[in-house]
Amino acid sequence: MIDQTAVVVAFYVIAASTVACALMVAAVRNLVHAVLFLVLTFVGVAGIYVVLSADFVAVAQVLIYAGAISVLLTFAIMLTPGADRRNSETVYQGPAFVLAGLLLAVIVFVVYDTDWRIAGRGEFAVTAAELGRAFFKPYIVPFEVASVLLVAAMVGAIVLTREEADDAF
Amino acid sequence: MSALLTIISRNWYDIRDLSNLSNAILERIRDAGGPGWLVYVVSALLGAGGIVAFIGGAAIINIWIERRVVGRMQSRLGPNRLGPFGLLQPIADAIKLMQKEVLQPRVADALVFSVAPIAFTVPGIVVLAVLPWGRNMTLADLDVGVVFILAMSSLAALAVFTGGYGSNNKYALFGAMRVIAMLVTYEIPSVLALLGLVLFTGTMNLASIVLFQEKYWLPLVLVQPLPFLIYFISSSAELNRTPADLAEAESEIAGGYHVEYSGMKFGLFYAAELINCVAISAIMATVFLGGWWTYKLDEIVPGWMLFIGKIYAVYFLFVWTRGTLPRFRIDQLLAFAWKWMTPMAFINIVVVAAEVLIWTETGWSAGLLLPVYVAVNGAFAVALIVGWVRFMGPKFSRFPDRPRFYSGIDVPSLPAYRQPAPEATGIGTAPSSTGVA
Amino acid sequence: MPSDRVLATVPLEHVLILGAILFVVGLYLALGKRNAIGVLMGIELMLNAVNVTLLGFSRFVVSPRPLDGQVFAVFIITVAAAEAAVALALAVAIYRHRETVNLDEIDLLRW
Amino acid sequence: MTIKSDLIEVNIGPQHPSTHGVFRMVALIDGERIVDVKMVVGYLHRSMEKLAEERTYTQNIPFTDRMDYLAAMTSNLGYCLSVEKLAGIDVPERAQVLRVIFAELQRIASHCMATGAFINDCGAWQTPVMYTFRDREKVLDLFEMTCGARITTNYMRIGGVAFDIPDEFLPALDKLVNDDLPYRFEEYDRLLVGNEIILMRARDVGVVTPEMAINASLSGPMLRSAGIAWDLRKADPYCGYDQYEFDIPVGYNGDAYDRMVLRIEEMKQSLRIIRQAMHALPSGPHKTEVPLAIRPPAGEAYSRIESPKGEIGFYVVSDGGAAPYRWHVRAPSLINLSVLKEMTVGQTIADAIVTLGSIDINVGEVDR
Repeated sequence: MIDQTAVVVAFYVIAASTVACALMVAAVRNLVHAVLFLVLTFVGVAGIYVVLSADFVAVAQVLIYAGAISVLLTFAIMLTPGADRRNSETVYQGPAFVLAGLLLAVIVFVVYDTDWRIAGRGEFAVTAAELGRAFFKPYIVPFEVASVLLVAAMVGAIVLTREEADDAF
Repeated sequence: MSALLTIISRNWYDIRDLSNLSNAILERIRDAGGPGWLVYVVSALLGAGGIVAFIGGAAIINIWIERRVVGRMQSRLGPNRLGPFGLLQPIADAIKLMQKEVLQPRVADALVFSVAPIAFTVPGIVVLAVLPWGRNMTLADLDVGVVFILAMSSLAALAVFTGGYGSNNKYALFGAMRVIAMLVTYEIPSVLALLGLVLFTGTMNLASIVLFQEKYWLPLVLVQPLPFLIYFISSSAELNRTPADLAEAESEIAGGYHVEYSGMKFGLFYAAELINCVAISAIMATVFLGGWWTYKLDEIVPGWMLFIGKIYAVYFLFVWTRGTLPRFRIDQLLAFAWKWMTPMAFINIVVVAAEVLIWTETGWSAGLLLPVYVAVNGAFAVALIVGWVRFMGPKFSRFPDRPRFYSGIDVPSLPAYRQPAPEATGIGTAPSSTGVA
Repeated sequence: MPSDRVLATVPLEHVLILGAILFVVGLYLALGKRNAIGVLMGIELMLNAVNVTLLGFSRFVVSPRPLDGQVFAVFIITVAAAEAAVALALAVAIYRHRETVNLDEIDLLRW
Repeated sequence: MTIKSDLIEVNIGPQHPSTHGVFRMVALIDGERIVDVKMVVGYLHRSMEKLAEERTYTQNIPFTDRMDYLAAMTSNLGYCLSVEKLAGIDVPERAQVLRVIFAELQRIASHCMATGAFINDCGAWQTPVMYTFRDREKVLDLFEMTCGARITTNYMRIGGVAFDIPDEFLPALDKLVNDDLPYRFEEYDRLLVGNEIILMRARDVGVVTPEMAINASLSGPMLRSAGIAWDLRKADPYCGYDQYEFDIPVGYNGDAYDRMVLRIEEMKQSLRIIRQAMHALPSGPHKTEVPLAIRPPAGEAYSRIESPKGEIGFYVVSDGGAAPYRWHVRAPSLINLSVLKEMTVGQTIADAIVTLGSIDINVGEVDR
């Protein structure tokens, strides 16, 4: 069994590095660097998921976010070659900063003010199989809707980026 | 013989199952009053140490195997001077690489440039940690092992992009862009190929997949031949190996993503490529070839040795394709994934789902169903491939393969050249003789 | 809670605060960045933050079906993937017409 | 409505694995597609044509070795023919046949190299090139047996050949052309001709139309792949090529694949010629005795032969002295290269490399 101290230490280490990477996404001046830091953030978040004993979600996170979405972002950056890649801010930077700070304050207040009904639960034993059952029993309709959504998104993306067939590569 | 096996089993010197050894060591620590965290750390280090040792050896051995095997295929000897059978040659190469100066272009993106080789190495090593090396020999027994290995193999390609982008070199950028396009494309068939297996075995745990094969005495390659091929091809694309080594494409873009790397940074790329190759071979050996299980053989020969043997059997396939096939063009490779492998994998999943449904709903015995499935799936794979080649394959038949033979000179009159001839596009007359060499 | 009992894991509050920090960083990116792709990165980060929160709840809070948080997380990942694909396609399509993906230059509400 | 992107200028060469030496191709590319190509030659220029004006006719023969260093015999031969034509020297019958044998052996060696390197450009990991090198080595062994050198043979002499063949040559040649090479060429057929990946890579890539070929005065496999049956061994026979029976393989399509297959077929035809020449080898002197410093009468001569790369022509002008007044080489590599831009614009980089490989240039000959 995993030592409890190890989990706690891992959580704080991963959390700190994740937050640092997330801040770097906002701070770096190069959009490609920002994407790479975002990948690190995604991997860190996956680590957090593991600590929260959600191994399937964690692996799905790495596969989809770090593997696919970051590649999509890179693709989009490369497909917009003439665009600005400085990762700069608009005039709304200040208001956004203030708003973000306020929101953080509110959330922290709410988090500490609320009485969470903590269940002294151990780790989930097998999540993947349980998740599968959840998808196909109570959540079958959302599951199917999600697949429809994915198909729609796929078709939509193809339609949006389709070129006329004059110079098919 | 069997008496001997009974005697040694479950003892630390039973090398058929190295977990006995590690358990013995941990027991010793615990008996000596070692603290709990020490046991924890040592148990992690034992497994990790074993895997890292294997990787270190494999990186050396693989270079040697690749060079010797390809050398044989190319009717030459390969390295055979240094050490027995030239086994020390890779070590000499590594020493040479370490001595070389690590150059870094002034315009390179320093951080990205340095991180890329490391990021490229890690996923391959991590994948080896979740594989079942023997009956109880899994370092990290993940329930979602199959998804984990897919996630990790997608990260390696991202590292390749990082290196190519960070080099700030045009050729490297070509490699980077190619690898991104290939990653987006080849992720899909490889996921779909393994999805069929997961459906069939009903588990994503790699150790359970091996146990499934042990239970039914059936290496899954027999029941899933098409996913084996699809996964093999798409992973050779992800591994940058000929015929899909477009990201480095020596003859086109002069090394692609690692064109600017030198010294041990390049060495790391080179070694990591081999490690990733071993990782993919190990995955294929686990899920398709039965991992450590080999009928009754694994009761006598240590399972992990059989597993390593299977890894190298698959690795030989990679070397073989590399030694024999030319490279695709990038658009052909992508079209191959989208138009051939993805639809085939989809059809395969439907078939597997139907088979699993028949199995679970009718409750017929596995002994009856599985041979039928093996036959059906084998025939189905052949039919699908033949059908696709027939209907989707490139149509080269309009061009004759062979040239014509003329016994004398024959220069046609051309419109732009001698006289205006309205339909003088036909070149030459009928061949005057068919030459025989 | 008796003092001799080992704390199960980190407290829920810390998980939630981690989620909150990631969320506000994402919010800042989404509101403040000029490049549409940067904004999209912020949105992805926000979705991740929500996932952290959901998984934290799923892990800690009393519930008849504790795994529902993970189910929701998987749905969010699905939606995020779809959203990323469409949004990036939009960015590329806009770039084709306008040769820019800077959001402060694409404010005409037309192509 | 395509994505507008900056065009990137990429230097393919002079240091590039697939430019066959120090040829440089400055490609302007849009993504992976080539928009414009500028060819830069001259990195290997050694001003041979000028240097030759300071040396006697015989001393110039080694220069020809170093032009097309993959086909030194044919370069030697072309030069010697031009001087013989200028000075009116007769060549003994035995030397004629020996010249044919060595020229055809050289054609096999050069085409082996071209085929292997071409498949390497297609991306094979050295395997075909190793196979073809193995066979080229056997041919070079025969060269070494005869004249002591393998690459820069310097074997042809004005008035004949430098040395008569040794006793063990004919058995070795017999073994080579009757036992080894026919089997090897069948092996190439099985490995390369009809290979799907090579078809995909090389079909319709680097197409030369007959108009293009004639207008640019292409020659050799480039011309024949475009469907024009033209071979100087038939059109303007030299060294008694009209006595031998062989066919000209001609392609249909003018693409890189046709050129590769043509080369393999030409090697088979060369075997045919060598077999006939072996049996027709007369006895007699191998060389007409000519003075060391030949002084041909003032005048000029142009002789052309079918080298592996195409028509290699030597134009020699004499003012009656011991050194040529002017020496000019019509290098097939350079002239075949001149259509590279037309062939590659619009292709991807990968196809451009395949196209360049299929032309089979030799930079030593391009730059001279």
